[in-house]
Amino acid sequence: MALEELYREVILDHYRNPRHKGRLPGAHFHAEGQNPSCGDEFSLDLAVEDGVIVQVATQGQGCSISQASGSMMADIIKGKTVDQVEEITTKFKLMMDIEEGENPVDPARPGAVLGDLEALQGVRKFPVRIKCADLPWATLADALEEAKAAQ
Amino acid sequence: MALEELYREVILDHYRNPRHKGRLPGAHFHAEGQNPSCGDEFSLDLAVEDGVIVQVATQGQGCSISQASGSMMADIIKGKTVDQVEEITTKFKLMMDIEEGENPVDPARPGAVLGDLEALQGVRKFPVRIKCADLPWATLADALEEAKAAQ
Amino acid sequence: MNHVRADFPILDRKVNGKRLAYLDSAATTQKPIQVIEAVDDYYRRYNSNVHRGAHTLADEATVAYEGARAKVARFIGAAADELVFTRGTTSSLNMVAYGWGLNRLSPGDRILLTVMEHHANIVPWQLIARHTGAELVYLELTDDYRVDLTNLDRVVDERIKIISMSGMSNVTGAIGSVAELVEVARQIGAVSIVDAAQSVPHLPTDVSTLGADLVAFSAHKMLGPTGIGALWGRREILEEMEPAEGGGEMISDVGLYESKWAPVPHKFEAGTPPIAQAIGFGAAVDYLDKVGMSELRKHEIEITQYALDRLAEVPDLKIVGPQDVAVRGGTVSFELGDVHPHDVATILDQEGVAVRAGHHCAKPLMRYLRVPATARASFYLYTVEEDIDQMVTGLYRARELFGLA
Amino acid sequence: MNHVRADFPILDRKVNGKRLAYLDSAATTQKPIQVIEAVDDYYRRYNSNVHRGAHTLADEATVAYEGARAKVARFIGAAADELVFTRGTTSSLNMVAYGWGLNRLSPGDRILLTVMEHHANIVPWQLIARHTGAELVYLELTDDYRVDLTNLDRVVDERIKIISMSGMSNVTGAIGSVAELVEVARQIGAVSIVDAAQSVPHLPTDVSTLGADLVAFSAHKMLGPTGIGALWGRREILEEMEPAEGGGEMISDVGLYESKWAPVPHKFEAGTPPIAQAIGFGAAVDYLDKVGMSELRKHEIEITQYALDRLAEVPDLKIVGPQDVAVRGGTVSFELGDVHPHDVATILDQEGVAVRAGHHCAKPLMRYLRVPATARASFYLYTVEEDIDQMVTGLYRARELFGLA
Ligand SMILES: Cc1ncc(COP(=O)(O)O)c(C=O)c1O
Ligand SMILES: Cc1ncc(COP(=O)(O)O)c(C=O)c1O
Repeated sequence: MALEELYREVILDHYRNPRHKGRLPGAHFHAEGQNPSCGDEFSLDLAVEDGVIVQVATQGQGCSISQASGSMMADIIKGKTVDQVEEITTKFKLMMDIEEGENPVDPARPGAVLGDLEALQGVRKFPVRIKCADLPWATLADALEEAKAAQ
Repeated sequence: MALEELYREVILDHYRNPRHKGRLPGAHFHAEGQNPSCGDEFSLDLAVEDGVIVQVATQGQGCSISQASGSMMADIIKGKTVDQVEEITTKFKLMMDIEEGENPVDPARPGAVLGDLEALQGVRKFPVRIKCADLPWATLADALEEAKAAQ
Repeated sequence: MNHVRADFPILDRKVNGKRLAYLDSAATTQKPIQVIEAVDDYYRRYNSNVHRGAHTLADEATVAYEGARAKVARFIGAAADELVFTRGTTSSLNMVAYGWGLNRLSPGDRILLTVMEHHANIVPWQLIARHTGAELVYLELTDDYRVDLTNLDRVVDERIKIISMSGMSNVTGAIGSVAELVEVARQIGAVSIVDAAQSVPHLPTDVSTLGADLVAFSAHKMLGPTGIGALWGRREILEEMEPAEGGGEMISDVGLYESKWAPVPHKFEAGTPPIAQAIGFGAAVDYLDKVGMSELRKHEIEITQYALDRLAEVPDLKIVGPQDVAVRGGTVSFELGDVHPHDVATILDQEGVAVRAGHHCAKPLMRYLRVPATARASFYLYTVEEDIDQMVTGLYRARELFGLA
Repeated sequence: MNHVRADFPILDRKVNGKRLAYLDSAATTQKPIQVIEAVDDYYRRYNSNVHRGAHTLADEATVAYEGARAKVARFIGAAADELVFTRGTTSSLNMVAYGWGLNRLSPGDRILLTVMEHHANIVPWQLIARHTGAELVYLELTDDYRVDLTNLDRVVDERIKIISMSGMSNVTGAIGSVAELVEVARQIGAVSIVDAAQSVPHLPTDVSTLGADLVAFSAHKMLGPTGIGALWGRREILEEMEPAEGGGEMISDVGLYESKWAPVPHKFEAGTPPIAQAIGFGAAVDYLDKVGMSELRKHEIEITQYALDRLAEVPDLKIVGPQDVAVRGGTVSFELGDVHPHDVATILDQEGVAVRAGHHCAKPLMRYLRVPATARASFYLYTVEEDIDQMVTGLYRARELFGLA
């Protein structure tokens, strides 16, 4: 049961057909993330214009969870403002219980606005895999830090 | 009981009044021994003429057993030939069960020829202290090795 | 070998509601009660610091500690005073790198490794190379995952001062080419070192015929406790080596500005040693002696053959390692179609099967093989066919979940 | 504090037919069943290698191992990621010597120590001094066995790059002058290191107010297992420090010729760590937390006062250490007339009393005090007046055997 919830079709689809894959030749911001404990890797290029993420490209290697999470993330942040992206990040982390520890998920179902990403909720039953789902988001945070510093 | 056998009067006497104490200005051979596990020290000067130990001097610092053993040793080896001294060493080690492991003491009572040294038999009931009694003899072996190499 | 399982309490455990199939012995083995109780008994009955003691407990602890040294030494055909207790293979190799390499290597000298080494046999040499100006040189592999010895003369010359090699790969299971490389070392006067973390636990080992100068291994990979390992060395080498750490127990005298070292092996054992762990290590080799290392090897060959046969049935599964059980141990890495090894491990875990996934601390090897990660099942004397069957069932489940069926 | 004794199985033991009076806690302490069972439970129920695991046992072991890190850190008022698990105080100090000293000291630089240091806080610095050309400088002692701070300005100047000092002497029991020397270090920009092997177990310690940069201690001296200790460091210092050992777990990437380190504290934990021991260490600090470190200190002051009073009755007995319990811990060294300490220990052992005799790994201190050796009785939370009484009885027996009566 739990496994079926973890490996939903939409996750396998993003894993096998990652969106926005590649490098962005004229990227403004770049960050790389690594999960030393399992070896998963994720890299992110962002082009930001007037506070809006106009282009995204990702590369990675790793399990279905980390790669699907990255692909979905790329999908959802493209075209959003940096502020909106930060809000999404918060909602995502809330949904995944990341750093929220004992807190229950927001009663307002933050997942609802996350589209495909909501499929990652199944990961919550596999605490060791949460860091897989989080890898692209940690990388995104690094890139956004760069972006904000550049402002 | 065992303690009384360990700390016999003759041992305490040698401990408190070590014979042949000091350095030998014109010594032919010199060796120093140390028991790193307890810090006991023993040093030995020998003057050897025509294969006979004509002079002995010892210095040391340590427990009653190691110092008494050294004093008694100095007493007994003085005036003996190197060969005789090696025989005495063998008998002493036999008496103390040193390196003989499981072997019983020689039925011929090797201790009988060892004079005062026989008093050290009480140490055999205190296996950790045997290395104390052995320290001067190990030092003697080093000095004799030198002596034989010089021949 | 089935009879040994009763000695391992953990094997009765259920994981995720399923029978535990522990297939992660290359990472660390499980412990028999004989080992657990030896440690327990020490703490309950005669716990004390060793060596400097003039009381009964200290004496009992010292006798047990030194007795364990004698047992572990005998287990590999060595003399007790050539056996240094360390914190594990990693510490043993670092001890050699710092104690020998740091003091004797100069710019232009070379250290020969193979690309199948574990990080523990790479990173210390990188550190020493940086300190001394020496260079690292690597042997590559054959198509069958073994060390490629065909062009040795292209790489080997007198500049090589150290050859350090794995006795068995913890990724592919391939047995190293120790005899051949030891001979090369002999010819050019280099020091030969075996990372035996995976070989001493699984292959009968006799250092008196092996020919190597130094051999490093870990207790926790051979039924023993965590926190302890060993470094065996030929006496002359150990005497030449400088101690890596300074402190109590390793000295014969300490002055304010200078000190003298204690004789080998104590020179390398600074500070309070892992006493309980040494005693447990002794109990572990007692256990292995009782089983018999040739019996153990025979069992591992059988179970590995069974595993290779069963895994061959699974579609899309590729073994990363030799197929011939004669040249390999019971550590089997594999890939399953495009299912990531981490996902394989998660799915198997739901079936009670414990395998490891990732780079297995051998990133250079993974890059060389162009495999980002593998799933790895590894066996020991307590592994039975049922464990393998359970894994294969799990692998079919993975295929199903990933739509490969 | 009497109620704790039931938790220590060994205290029920008879030695030479007598009740065991274990007065050797400065060498190593006894272990409560809570610690013994935590280790046991790990091996029986969830033994597995940590960190790289994608299966349930590996996860449980990792959570327990990292949980233990958090507990030990909290015990000294630190953050978990500033706490490195090491093999003990000796390893911790060597780690600092190699990881910081070796890379940052130059000829002419000075390392300030005190003459009351344990070999573990002398020999590593001698090794580093030899490698770097730095010099050692020592502070001496007052007549009351405390660090003499009167002529500090004669010794202290900017050439001093490291001040490393004992938190409490394992020979005299004197509490170190940590606060004062940390302040000196701050003024001249030196790194301050505390050998807390004897202070963390006995004195409430809060690194957040202590001011020192690095603090080293051992589990086995505070109810924990052998084979593990800790190094706490301020984050910036740990980040500046190079790893002493290379291997698995401490890297973020390994190439053939170069590697990148993992973040602090993992950078310093090469290889399979002492997992069972860390878990036992966690249980030990849980136990000490439950007892309360101020309660413990209060008990030790009382029992030490009792011991000093009773020992004062014994003719020809001379205490080697401070008389004032406010500036000392429960480690009492003494001489008894001309009876050699080793003989004292043997005689006491026949009475069931375990004390240590010798130089206590502090030869420079012994030479400074002109004492070749001492007998040493050392206390902990389980020490009771009956233990002291038994020792005093034994001391009278020693007097009698040596004809001092
Ligand atoms: C003051 C002091 N420093 C360092 C040490 C060394 O500790 P360990 O032997 O646990 O490494 C000890 C104990 O032996 C000690 O008492
Ligand atoms: C081949 C090999 N070498 C070295 C090591 C390192 O051993 P340890 O982690 O016990 O130090 C391992 C195990 O992790 C290994 O498999």
